[in-house]
Amino acid sequence: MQLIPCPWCGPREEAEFHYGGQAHVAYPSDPSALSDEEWAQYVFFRDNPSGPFAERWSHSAGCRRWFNAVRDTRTHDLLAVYRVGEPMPEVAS
Amino acid sequence: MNFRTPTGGTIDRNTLLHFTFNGEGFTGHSGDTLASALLAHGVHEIGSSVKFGRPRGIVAAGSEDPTSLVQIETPFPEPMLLATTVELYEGLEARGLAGQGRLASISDPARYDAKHEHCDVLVVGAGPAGLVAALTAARSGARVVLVDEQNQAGGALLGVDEYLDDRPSASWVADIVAELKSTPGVLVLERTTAFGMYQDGFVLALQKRTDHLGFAAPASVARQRVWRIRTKQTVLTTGAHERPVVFPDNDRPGIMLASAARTFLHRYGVLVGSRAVVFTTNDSAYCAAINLAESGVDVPLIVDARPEAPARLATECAARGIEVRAGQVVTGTEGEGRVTGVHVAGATVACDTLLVSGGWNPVVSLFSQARGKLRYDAELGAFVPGEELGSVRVAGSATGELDLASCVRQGREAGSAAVVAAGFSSRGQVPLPVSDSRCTSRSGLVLWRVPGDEDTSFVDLQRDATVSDVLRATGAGLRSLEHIKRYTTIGTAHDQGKTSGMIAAGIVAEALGVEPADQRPTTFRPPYTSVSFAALAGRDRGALHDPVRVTAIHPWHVAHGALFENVGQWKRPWYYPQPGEDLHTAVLRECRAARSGVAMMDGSTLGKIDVQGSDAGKFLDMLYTNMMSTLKVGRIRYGVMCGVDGMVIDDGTVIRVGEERYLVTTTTGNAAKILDWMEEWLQTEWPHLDVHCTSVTDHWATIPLVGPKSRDVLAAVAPDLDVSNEAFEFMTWRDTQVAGVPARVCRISFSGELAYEINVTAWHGLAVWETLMAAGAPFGITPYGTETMHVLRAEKGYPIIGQETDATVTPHDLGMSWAVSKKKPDFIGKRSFARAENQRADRKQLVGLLPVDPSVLLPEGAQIISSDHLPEPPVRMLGHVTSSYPSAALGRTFALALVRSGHSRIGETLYVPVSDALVPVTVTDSVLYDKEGTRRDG
Amino acid sequence: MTAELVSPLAAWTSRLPSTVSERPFLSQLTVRSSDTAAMGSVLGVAFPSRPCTFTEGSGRFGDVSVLWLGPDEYLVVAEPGLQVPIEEGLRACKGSVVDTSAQRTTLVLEGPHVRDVLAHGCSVDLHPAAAPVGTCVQTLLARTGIILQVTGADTFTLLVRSSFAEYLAAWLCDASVEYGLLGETPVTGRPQGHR
Amino acid sequence: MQLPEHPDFLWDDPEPKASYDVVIVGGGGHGLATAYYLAKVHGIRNVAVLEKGWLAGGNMARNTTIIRSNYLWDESSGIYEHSLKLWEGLEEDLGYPILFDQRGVLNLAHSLQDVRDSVRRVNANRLNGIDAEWVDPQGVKEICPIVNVSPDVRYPVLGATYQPRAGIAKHDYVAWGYARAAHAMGVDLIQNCEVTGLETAGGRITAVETSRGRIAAGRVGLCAAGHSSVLAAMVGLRLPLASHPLQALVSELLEPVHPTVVMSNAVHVYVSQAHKGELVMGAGIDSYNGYGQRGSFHIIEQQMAAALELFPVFARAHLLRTWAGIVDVSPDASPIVGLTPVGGLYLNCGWGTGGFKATPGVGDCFAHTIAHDKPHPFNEPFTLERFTTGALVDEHGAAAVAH
Repeated sequence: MQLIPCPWCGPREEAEFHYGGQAHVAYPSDPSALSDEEWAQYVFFRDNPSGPFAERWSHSAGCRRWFNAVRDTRTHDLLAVYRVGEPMPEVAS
Repeated sequence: MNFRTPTGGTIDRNTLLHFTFNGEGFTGHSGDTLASALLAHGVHEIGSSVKFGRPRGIVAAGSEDPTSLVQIETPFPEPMLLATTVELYEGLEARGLAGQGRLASISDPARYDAKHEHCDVLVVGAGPAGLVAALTAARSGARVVLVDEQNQAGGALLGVDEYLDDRPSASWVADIVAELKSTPGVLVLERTTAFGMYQDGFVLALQKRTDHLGFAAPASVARQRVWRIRTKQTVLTTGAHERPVVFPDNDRPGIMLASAARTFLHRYGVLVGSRAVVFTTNDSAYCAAINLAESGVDVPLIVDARPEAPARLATECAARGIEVRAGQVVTGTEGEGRVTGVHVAGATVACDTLLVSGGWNPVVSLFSQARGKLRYDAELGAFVPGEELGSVRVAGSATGELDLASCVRQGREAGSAAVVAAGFSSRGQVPLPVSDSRCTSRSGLVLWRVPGDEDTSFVDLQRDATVSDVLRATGAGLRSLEHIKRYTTIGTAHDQGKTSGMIAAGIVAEALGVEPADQRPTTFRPPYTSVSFAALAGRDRGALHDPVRVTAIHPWHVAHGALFENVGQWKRPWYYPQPGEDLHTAVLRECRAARSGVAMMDGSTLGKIDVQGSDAGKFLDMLYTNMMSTLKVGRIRYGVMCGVDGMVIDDGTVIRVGEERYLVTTTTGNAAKILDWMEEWLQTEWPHLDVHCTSVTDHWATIPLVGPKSRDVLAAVAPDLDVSNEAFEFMTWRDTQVAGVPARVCRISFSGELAYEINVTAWHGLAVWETLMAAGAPFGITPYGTETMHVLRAEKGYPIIGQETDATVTPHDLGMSWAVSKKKPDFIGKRSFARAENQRADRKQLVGLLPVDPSVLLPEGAQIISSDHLPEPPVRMLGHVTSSYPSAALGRTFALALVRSGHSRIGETLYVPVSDALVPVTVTDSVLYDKEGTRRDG
Repeated sequence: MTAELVSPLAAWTSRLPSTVSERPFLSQLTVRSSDTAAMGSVLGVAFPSRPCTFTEGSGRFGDVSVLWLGPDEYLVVAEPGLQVPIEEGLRACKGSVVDTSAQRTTLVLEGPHVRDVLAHGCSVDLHPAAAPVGTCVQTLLARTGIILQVTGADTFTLLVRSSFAEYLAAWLCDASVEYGLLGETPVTGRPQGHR
Repeated sequence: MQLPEHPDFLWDDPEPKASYDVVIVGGGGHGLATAYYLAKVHGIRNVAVLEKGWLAGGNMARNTTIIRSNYLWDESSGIYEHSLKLWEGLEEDLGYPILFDQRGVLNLAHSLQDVRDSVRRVNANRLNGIDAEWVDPQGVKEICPIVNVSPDVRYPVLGATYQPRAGIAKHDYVAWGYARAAHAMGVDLIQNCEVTGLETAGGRITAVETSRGRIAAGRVGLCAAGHSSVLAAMVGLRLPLASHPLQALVSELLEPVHPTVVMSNAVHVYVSQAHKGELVMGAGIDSYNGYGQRGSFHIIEQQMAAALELFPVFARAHLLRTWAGIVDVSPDASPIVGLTPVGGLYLNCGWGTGGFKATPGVGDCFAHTIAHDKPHPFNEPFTLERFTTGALVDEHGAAAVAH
């Protein structure tokens, strides 16, 4: 059970959070302008790195806020959390 | 025979406990384990081995023992416990096992629970190092938790006769424990094994709270508790396990670790035999020999594999008549059952006990679980913690340090460092005790095995795995320890290789001609010792297994005989059978009432989300396939939501409450998901939108009132409301008073009939329901459940999300192109409709099916084919039956189905394989009842 | 013809542990606003400025608590019957207001064992140093979500969704068994084993 | 029962050659089976299997060994049934006691919708020629007497699908059987050899770079399960995969109590009693991406609570060991097996939790794909392109946990 530092509520147990996959995947501004391939990339394809990964979490059982985190998928250690809209911080991997 | 010493140990000799083992009656004392009590009677043979059926005894005195597996029968059957860890109680019945336990066939009545604990410093292991670490942390004012698997603190000190500060070590231990227990913020947990170490200072520990009480255990007390400890800093003082040496016929009962014999003597006042030979590679076993000899055991011989015996200890032995032979090894044993002799230098030395010491393995399981890297210590012949971990420190013999004075110094340093790291200043130095220990030197010889008959040289006594198995594995080409473990099964038994793992690694290294350091040790995995399933389930069982969600009106449903359906966590009335009715007759009656009179249901479980803000309309336009921003205040619109892949995920009504306010409903099962979905888009994609979403599902009780007479019933309870068709149009809503309380009434219908959905606060739900029942009585008002709701909507061709849809269905497939906006430039899912697969003419589409024989009810889930005979598999399937009911309104059975090219097959005859027959069906439009929609206005 | 109010735990009044009581029908409004000063002056209580806290005060709607639920999200709690005037009052301010009075019911827990009972199902550190009076967190208790307020030295207030209230009551009964808090009441909600 | 002994010789430990006709990346079940069928069926024997750790030490060593073919969609049932048929002859084929025990699998239904979905699947299976039955709660009890079918539990058992030909096998024995047989036909099994790069020229694969040097190969098959995304990224290929921890656990040895395999997707339990007597159980997938081969313990606790609802007699069984594998999950819970935009580079991934049971089937089909540079009919639907066209094989709806 990881301890995830919610940017508002502080560290809470993982069970209070929902995982949201890769962060910074913006909804296309004009989906109709995309080719099928481009649209498929948006819908189905996500980075899946072994190492630091910018991803989304929601403190669903707490303040209900989505935020971003950089987590090392090898160790599962959270390297940084930051609010939606903020740039991804530099982390040492 | 009695092997109990006249005095000594921590047992209470004033108690007499009766127990049986393998059906034979014995007695013991409070403070005994099953193992010590049996040994006190001279019983060494506990069970037999799993593969060869060879007798198995007691090797160690604690949880690392590989062999003493027993089945407990009373007060409740429990398999596969170690006799060395079962505390004796009155009435205990146990029997030895041959490697397999037996589960009870009845339910376990015991309670189990879990508890969260937070601390600054967690110390695992209440041996000398752990006690000093904990005291150091406690005196600094930190919140400290000290856990230990034994029923008393002391660790290794429990098994020795040493003095600390010129007093028995037990007295030193007792003083520290007393101080810890009286210090605020310190929690000392006995009988508590830290079994798993996870990220971020999360440690799980199992506390055995009442097992030792046997029949006297209070039923109200949770038998076992899982402590979920979240700590800032951890000090692991988990000690070391003595390991044996492998030699031919090393598995006979009576052959045990030297430290175990010492523990049985000092802690339990039990002599493990009458005549004991000692075989060692290091100093520590000399103390066992001397202690046993001083207690009256005949110790004829110490066989020391080292070239030279330690001079001082050898002298002490000589003084007690113990011969010490250096540079020799035990090459075999004999005996029927228990050992009766050992082979040394070609001769047999008679004995009933052989004490073995091959050195010490630090207990590094938790350190390894915490992802600490291990390092092979060639001098010790063992893996030791090989790096510093941030918040996890190791002290005492768990580091490989065997000198007591050094261990306690490490404990103090670790405790101090931990408490400082946790943000406290280390206050004062806990004084370190002065030890008279003679036997804790590291100077040993690393010896894995004595050459000899490899077929009877057991590496893993529990799995019957021998040296020849290991050599066969390396001979087969295997190099990795993980492969060899799997080939031989070494280390996979109950003890998870606590005493055998290192030896196996050593023997493999020898066989391959490499150093153990060159090998990757097998991974330590949780749990450190076994944990009952029930303890892990804790309180989440039976009535508390998963929350049962109920509506405000639930008590009425119960009182009126409803049968319930689980929908997510909700209990929903399924139908209300009257005496003698089955599902079908009850549902036909309920349907008839709804179509010809008046009926009502509890719709409170529908998800309800308040959506407010100046951009609410714009937001809902993105989420729904149809347009919501154009909805007028006071009006209601049905809407469909898709995922980005274009597949339907939910549907429901949207009512416009105000210029900047909507109330949307979701299906019962998706309420939380849809709120999350909305928040995800809002917060992560469109944070600039001024929209707020709030769940009000539980705030409202919702009662659909359905049927031609519903207007009359509503009029009776809502005197302020003009219920006429003109004043209160379909798909509009009004705020009014119903039964004297504020209510929002919506004119919507999921049945095609005239219907009103009455919403009041949940507090009023029950009373308003009862008022409606009373007001409707003259019209024969009938409560109905989910089954009738499903039939009524199916007659109208309305899909149920999750029943007609399965994540592969678009709104178009459902025949709902009318609900998909062509004006909006974009909405979630729109782009996916343009993909090749979505353009296919042969997509599965929702249609009605009428069995040619109107009395035949198709099974839901039946498949549909086009041919009137069943070909050989694989048979091409056109789709499946999603819903199927007998219909009172239609006077026949009917079904809904997803059928390939369904919309263009209207009128075709298709076939449904049911058992061995093919049922012919006619494809129809999905709307089967009141196609013109004349009934919705009453 | 006025329907009577029934609280989610009406049937549990005599079954709860002696240290647990329901406070039904409180007025509750979920408020979303970034301009809380105006709302605070309407209520006569300053909105909490720090996450995971609540404030209390008194004004024209009597005693009012404001619970922090999230950045820009609050729950205003007042005595029963005030939800309509409070909603009207707050609507004058910028932000959104939703009457959620019946969405949750309120339980008051007290006594020396209250932290023990909660620790059986709540992973948040409730030690007075970590969760002083004035703390308000949304978290999980056993398998349900709660809003937890620390209202006194050994007094906690739990808000739970109405549909989960019976589950929570049963769970609290079961978790209280060891502490002798159930008096002569039979143990309810104890795992039934498997009939 | 006692397990049969492994043979006296399995394989040797060769140095990698400079070049092979085919390099298989990943020495798990799929990689070994692919190499075996390449050699046996297609006569391609100049093959190396590269394994970064020890052979079959990844998901092959960590799975709960359930074998069944009762999937909903035609595409899935095609490849899984092909696999099941191969399982049925595999012991003889490999000359290795793989302990394939066709003890049947029950998939329980706990809600009315579960029942509808289950019946739908049974009907589809039968029309696809797969043995499948719908059994009522009493039937469940007869097949597995320890299942609690009382209507009083939180999520009562309303029935189950039953596939009698389904069962379990012994994972190490399967992997070692393939490895030994492949080795005997000339395949090089190269352990402790991590692939660090994929070399291409003119749009074709030319070699793999490894921790033990460059190895040239005209054709390369990726069989790396959870690590597939990382490997594919080496040639700039992005996959629609997420790698998640999947945990499993085992009890001590117990006298036989559980004669079949029981799976319950609704409450996330799947359990069998393995050959020696231990209870083997799998848990739900951890939600987050993770390559750490560890999961969160609350998943195990929830698993236990659910298991005891179904199997009250397990209360005092003991958890002996927990572990986790890395499963690569695709958006539709179906695999991706076939060609890639890089010539000579073939992809076999996305099996999620279904990989073990597919081992012989996919090994056969993937070998065919590599040998002919063209998919076998059974893996033809499982292209990467389906995510663009939308022609998914969505097994999510059919089984949230498709073990």
